[in-house]
Amino acid sequence: METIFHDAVHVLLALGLPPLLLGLIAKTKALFAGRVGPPVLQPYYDLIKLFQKGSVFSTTTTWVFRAGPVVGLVTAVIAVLMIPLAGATAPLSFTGDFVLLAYLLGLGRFFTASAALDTGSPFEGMGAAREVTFACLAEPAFFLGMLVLAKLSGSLQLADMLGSSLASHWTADGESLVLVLLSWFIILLAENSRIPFDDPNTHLELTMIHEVMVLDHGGPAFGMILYGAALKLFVFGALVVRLAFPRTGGSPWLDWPIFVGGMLVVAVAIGVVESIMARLRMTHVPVLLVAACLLSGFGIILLVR
Amino acid sequence: MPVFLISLLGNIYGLGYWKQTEHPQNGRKLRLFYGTMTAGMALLVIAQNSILFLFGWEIMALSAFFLVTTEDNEKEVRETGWIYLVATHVATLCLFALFAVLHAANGSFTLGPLNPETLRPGAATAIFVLALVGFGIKAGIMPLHIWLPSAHAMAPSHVSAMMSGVLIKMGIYGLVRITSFLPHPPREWGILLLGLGVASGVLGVAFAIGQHDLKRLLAYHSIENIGIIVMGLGLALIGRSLDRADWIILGLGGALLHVWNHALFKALLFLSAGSVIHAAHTREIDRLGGLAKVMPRTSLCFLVGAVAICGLPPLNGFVSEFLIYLGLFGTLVNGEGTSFAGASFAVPALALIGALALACFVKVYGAVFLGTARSEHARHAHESPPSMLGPMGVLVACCFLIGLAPLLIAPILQEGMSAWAPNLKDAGPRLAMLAPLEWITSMGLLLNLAVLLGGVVLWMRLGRGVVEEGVTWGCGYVAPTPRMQYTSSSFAQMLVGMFGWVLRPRTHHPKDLPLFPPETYFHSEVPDVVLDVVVLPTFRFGAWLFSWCRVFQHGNIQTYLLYIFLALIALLLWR
Amino acid sequence: MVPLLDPLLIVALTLNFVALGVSRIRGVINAVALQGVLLGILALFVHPAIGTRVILLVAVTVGLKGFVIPRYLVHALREANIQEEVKPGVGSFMGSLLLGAVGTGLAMVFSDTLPLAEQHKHLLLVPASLATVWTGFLMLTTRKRAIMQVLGYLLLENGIFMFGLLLLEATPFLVEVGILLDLFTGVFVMAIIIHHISREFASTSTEHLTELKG
Amino acid sequence: MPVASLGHSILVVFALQGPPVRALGGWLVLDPLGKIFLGFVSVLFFICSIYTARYLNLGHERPNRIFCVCFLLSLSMMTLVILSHHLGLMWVGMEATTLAMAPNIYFYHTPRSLEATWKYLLICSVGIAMALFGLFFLAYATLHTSLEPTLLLDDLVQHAPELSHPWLRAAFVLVLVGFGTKMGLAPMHTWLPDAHGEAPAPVSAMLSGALLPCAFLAILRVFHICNAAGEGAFSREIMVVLGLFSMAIGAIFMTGQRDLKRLLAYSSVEHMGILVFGIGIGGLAVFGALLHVLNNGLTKVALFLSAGNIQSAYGSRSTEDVSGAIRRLPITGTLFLAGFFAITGSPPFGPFLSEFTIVNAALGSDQFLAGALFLLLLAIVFIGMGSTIIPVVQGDPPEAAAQPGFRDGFLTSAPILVSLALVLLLGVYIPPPLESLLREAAALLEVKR
Repeated sequence: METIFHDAVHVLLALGLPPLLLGLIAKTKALFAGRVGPPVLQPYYDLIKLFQKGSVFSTTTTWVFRAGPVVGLVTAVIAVLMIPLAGATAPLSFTGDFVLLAYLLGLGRFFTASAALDTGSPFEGMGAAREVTFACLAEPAFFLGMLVLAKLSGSLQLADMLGSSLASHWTADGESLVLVLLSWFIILLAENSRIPFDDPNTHLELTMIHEVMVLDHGGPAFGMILYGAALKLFVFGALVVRLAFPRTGGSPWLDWPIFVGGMLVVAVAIGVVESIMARLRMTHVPVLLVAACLLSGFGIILLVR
Repeated sequence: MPVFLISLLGNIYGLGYWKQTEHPQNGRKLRLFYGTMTAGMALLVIAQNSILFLFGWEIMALSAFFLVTTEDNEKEVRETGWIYLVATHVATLCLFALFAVLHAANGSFTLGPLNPETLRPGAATAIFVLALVGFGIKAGIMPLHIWLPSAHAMAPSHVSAMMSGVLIKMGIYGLVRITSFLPHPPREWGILLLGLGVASGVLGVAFAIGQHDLKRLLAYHSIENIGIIVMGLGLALIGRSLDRADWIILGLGGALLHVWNHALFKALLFLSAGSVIHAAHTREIDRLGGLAKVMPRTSLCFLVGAVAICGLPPLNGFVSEFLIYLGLFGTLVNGEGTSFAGASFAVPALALIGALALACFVKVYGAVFLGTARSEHARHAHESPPSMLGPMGVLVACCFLIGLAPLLIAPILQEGMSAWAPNLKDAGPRLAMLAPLEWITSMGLLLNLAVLLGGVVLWMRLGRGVVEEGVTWGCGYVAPTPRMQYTSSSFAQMLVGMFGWVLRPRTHHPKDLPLFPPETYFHSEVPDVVLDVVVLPTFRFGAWLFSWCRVFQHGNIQTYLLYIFLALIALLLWR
Repeated sequence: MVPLLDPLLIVALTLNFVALGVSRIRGVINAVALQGVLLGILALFVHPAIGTRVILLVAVTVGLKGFVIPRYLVHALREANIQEEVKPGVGSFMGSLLLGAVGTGLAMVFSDTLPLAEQHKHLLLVPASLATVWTGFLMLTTRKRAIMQVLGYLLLENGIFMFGLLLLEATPFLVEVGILLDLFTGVFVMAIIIHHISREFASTSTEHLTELKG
Repeated sequence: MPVASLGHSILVVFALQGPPVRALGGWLVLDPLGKIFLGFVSVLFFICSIYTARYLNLGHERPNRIFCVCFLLSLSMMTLVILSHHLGLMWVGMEATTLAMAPNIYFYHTPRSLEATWKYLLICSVGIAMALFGLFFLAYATLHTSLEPTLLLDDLVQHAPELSHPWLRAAFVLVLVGFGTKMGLAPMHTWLPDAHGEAPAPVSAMLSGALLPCAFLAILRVFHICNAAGEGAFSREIMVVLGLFSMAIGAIFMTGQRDLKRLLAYSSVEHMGILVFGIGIGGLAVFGALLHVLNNGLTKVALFLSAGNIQSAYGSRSTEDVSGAIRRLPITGTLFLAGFFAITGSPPFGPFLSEFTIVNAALGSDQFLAGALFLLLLAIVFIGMGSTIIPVVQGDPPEAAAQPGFRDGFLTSAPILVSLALVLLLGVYIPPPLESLLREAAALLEVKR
């Protein structure tokens, strides 16, 4: 009963919340810029609109081009279902599930990038190149953070690694957790192609990463991509939140709101970062990512010294 | 253990034989040595006696040499074959020494575990080092891999599939066998193996990214995968030195499973590459492109292989890497300090390898099969005959099978492991207990279903809405030409730059462009550092030295007589 | 007979120097031949019991070493119309003479240190043989003419033969004769080769024979 | 000539059946050692003679009479060397073989062959003279201890312990240098490449296959005495050093060698080194060395004969003009390549077994340095030899050689095939009688106190 309830809430939140985050980020940026900005629910409207539209496909493309969005979305959905949201174990949870998590996102990346190359356009090729290149640096950072959590929790299951037991460690090994938190936040920005790595709504294709990959998609396909991106953001956001506030009060009525609140805070934080920082030069991006790796690495070294 | 490996080999050979129909133009010779090579390997794995072992080993190596030099009328093929020959012979000599020491250690030529009492100090180390070098050359562990890339590139495709799939695994097999003989492996060996594995994994894939020759690139990926396998083996060794059954099982299980998987998907990739070359008559990635339209089946096979080799779910590559991940994390969760040191640098390295491999294969797949053709050949390519597609299909099926139902092979792995570490035989956890294989299955199925569902949804939406066809939106540039595409050089530029300190890439592009650059290009190539910087200069120096020594035989008979006299005096004054 | 033995050996030794020092090939040949004869006679003195086989041996030795071989060489010389006058390849006559002297001296000293059997302690035989061997080597290595090398080889053989005199019992007659026969055939074949050489290169200097190297 | 050699072989076969015979009061004895060498030499000779029959008809306008006579003479002399247990007699035989072979080396009557012959003749004669000196020393060693001076092997072995050791040592060194010259041990090997290079193929084959081992046998006889006299350690040490040195010289001169037959000749130098090294290592290695005599001989014959075919097909021996042999002469080329792999000790050929045995003994008896050097040299040899042979065999034949001339015939390829088949057989399976024979011989050489 309990678990069923949890899973139900989990699915609902996981599938419903993400676009809201996008909207919230946009809103925050607008407020900083002194504008009113689009309504918070704007992303939902966009998605609906996109699904209604027809679409244009390039003559150079093959089925791979169409498969890209689908796989991207599906992997994101499954990934979302693997994150323990509010203390309770996720619907899909087993030993070493985080490895699968990482590789699922990898699968999504593979197909999205392939789809981009399928168009044969120089810009999208460029975007794909950058995407995979930066991912190469993000993955190690992610796993280093996982090392820290595994060492602390003594388990290889996200439910325990990010479970409420983590709260006790904040007192003991706080500093390494802070480091991991920082590095994961950086990864979050990078993986979801936010400023300072990428500017989702710039208009100069040469400076884009993720957006430029999906230039040619339109209509439902693009909708899928957008939704997938939102889910991905949700996944990383959830990771960060669980890492930041692992404490759970036991009663679901308390936990879920806390979690949702956390997610909203993260979204706002992203918005703040985006508004106060400028895009990095493409050549400086790897440096920042390496910094993320180093942070997590420090964390693990602090832990085992 | 032999049982396990023979089943494995038999499996691959079956595939191997079907592939013979692939290259009809390579005549009897090819078939003959193909047969002898397989025979040699069979002999090798059933050999319980070191002499027999050497027989099988050398038969395999020599026939491989003849296979590599199938087109020996081309100069570079000859050079390649020669390098391979030297490397393999050095390996064989190492094995001479190895088996001699073994014989000295346990007094017989039968390959069996050594008993700790009679083992003299140092002998074990000597055995380990010799085995590492001898088998490492064959397996292509990083510093010893010099022969591998060009050999794989030059050989006919199904031969390269065989070599990369099975032949180099013989090195691993030997390493596993020998390490299983040593009673108490010190922890350092395991750490050494782990380090070597990491090195060859990362560097292998880094080199691969820089390549343009399709088969050369795949060859470097073999090095990478060997690296992963060696990591697993090292983990297992550490586990044995510290009596941690779970590490042994996860590490060795992962390694053996990866041996199997790599054989499958690498054979698949090489075969698809073969049919690409067959169709487009070039191995240059930058001159291919858009093949997915003309040869859809081949491109599908290659895609499956690529996903598998990147270790992405739901294919087999993921399973073995998953096991190794679990093992490495396991050393961390409740292990001692030293072995932890191994894990902590191996985990991110493995992650890096995975991501790099992904980048590399996105590049290859995109550049070769997607987009539009970059050359006439590629434009007029054609789908290959079913005799070539058949084996690929089988391999694809195997990849999915192992990827979706790893439980099926768990018992065989278990058998192999208990043969390696006898104390596992009775007690100790089973592989199935340690790793949630059933979860992998269910997740894989779920993934496939979901993808299917999503596809259907998209299809329906598209069916509903209006679908038009148009040229690619070139961001304002109209009429995109194929030459505007992102080439593999450009794709890899950033990554190659990151590894520039070891790859030493040679990039060609005009410096200080004028303000409206008339026509520019970017092209980079990555030579094999170890071969060009270390090995060849050494050989040249040796040759120079020897040619200098020739002065002593300059044909003057009086001097010759003097030599005799001097030798006489020297020997008389010996004592 | 010992008092007679040593003077003969002294003569043999001086013949070594003659062979080294003389500039005319004919002279060298004669020197070597004379040495051979001396050796033959020596055999009589070394061995108290003069049996028939010793006599025979002496006869054969003197015959071959003293007459047949020299005749044959001279004949070959005429055949190949080699101009007389030989120059040492290395150094000068003086140099090779000095070397020979040093070698002989060394041989003397060395043979004193050798653990010889009692009855041979005071014999000059061993040092003489060593010195002759040394001379032979000197000739082989310093002379350029092919024929001079043959002569050097002969000297070498003489030296060894001297040593062999100590133990005639050990080597049965048959073997002795076999050895001599081999020696003869060897010289015979060498002479043929020299003949060919002089035909090929219009000279018997081995300087032409340095084609094969490496 | 094949007939004669066949007759000889038949005789030999009968002899091998019988027990050790003693003739002429122990002057001629057929002991296990002798049996091995005798049977082996006659087999080799048979193979070569068959080849020669065709080879001589190949249109050399030279008179073949002298050739055949000398060939048979050398055979009989070798038989004498092998059989004789009287060292003096053995010496006579040895010198005789030297002289008998000389005209055959000069077979082509070219200036180069003339030079080769001259060097061969002079160097070998001087060397063998040294050996005679050594033998006299040996006899003196007996005389010295107031024994009845003798050169009979059996008596010497019998009284070995009483012999005076300084003389014995000196004798051993002299004999080693002397017969070593004939056997082609560095640095006395200088005549060998010239002679092998210039002689007709069958002659070179006989030289390196049979004649050198005979010299080796002679050394073994004296080593036997030393061993029995308890000077084993001393002689072994010297032999190991000489063996390694010869191998090194062989390796050095093989790398980048342009001339096929000279290459093979240097390989003979190397393998003579291996033989001596094996004896020097002792123990199991003696067995290996004796086995290696057979393997090396057979393989060398195969290589030289096929090199002869290649030479007559291309009209040249230098690697500049020869390439793609496997296309020009399919059978010979293949056999040549196989022979190369065999001689470099790759399984499953015979030399692998013997070399592996030697390495095994070396490492097994804690002579690690020697063993390591041995392996290193083997590697260098492989590289050096292969860098010459592989280009010769592979690739496309030059146009010059394309014209129809010499082709693979039955008589020219069958002997090679047979010998290689034998090598392969020896690698896979040693027939029991041969093995027992080898064991006896090895035991004979071991210390019997």
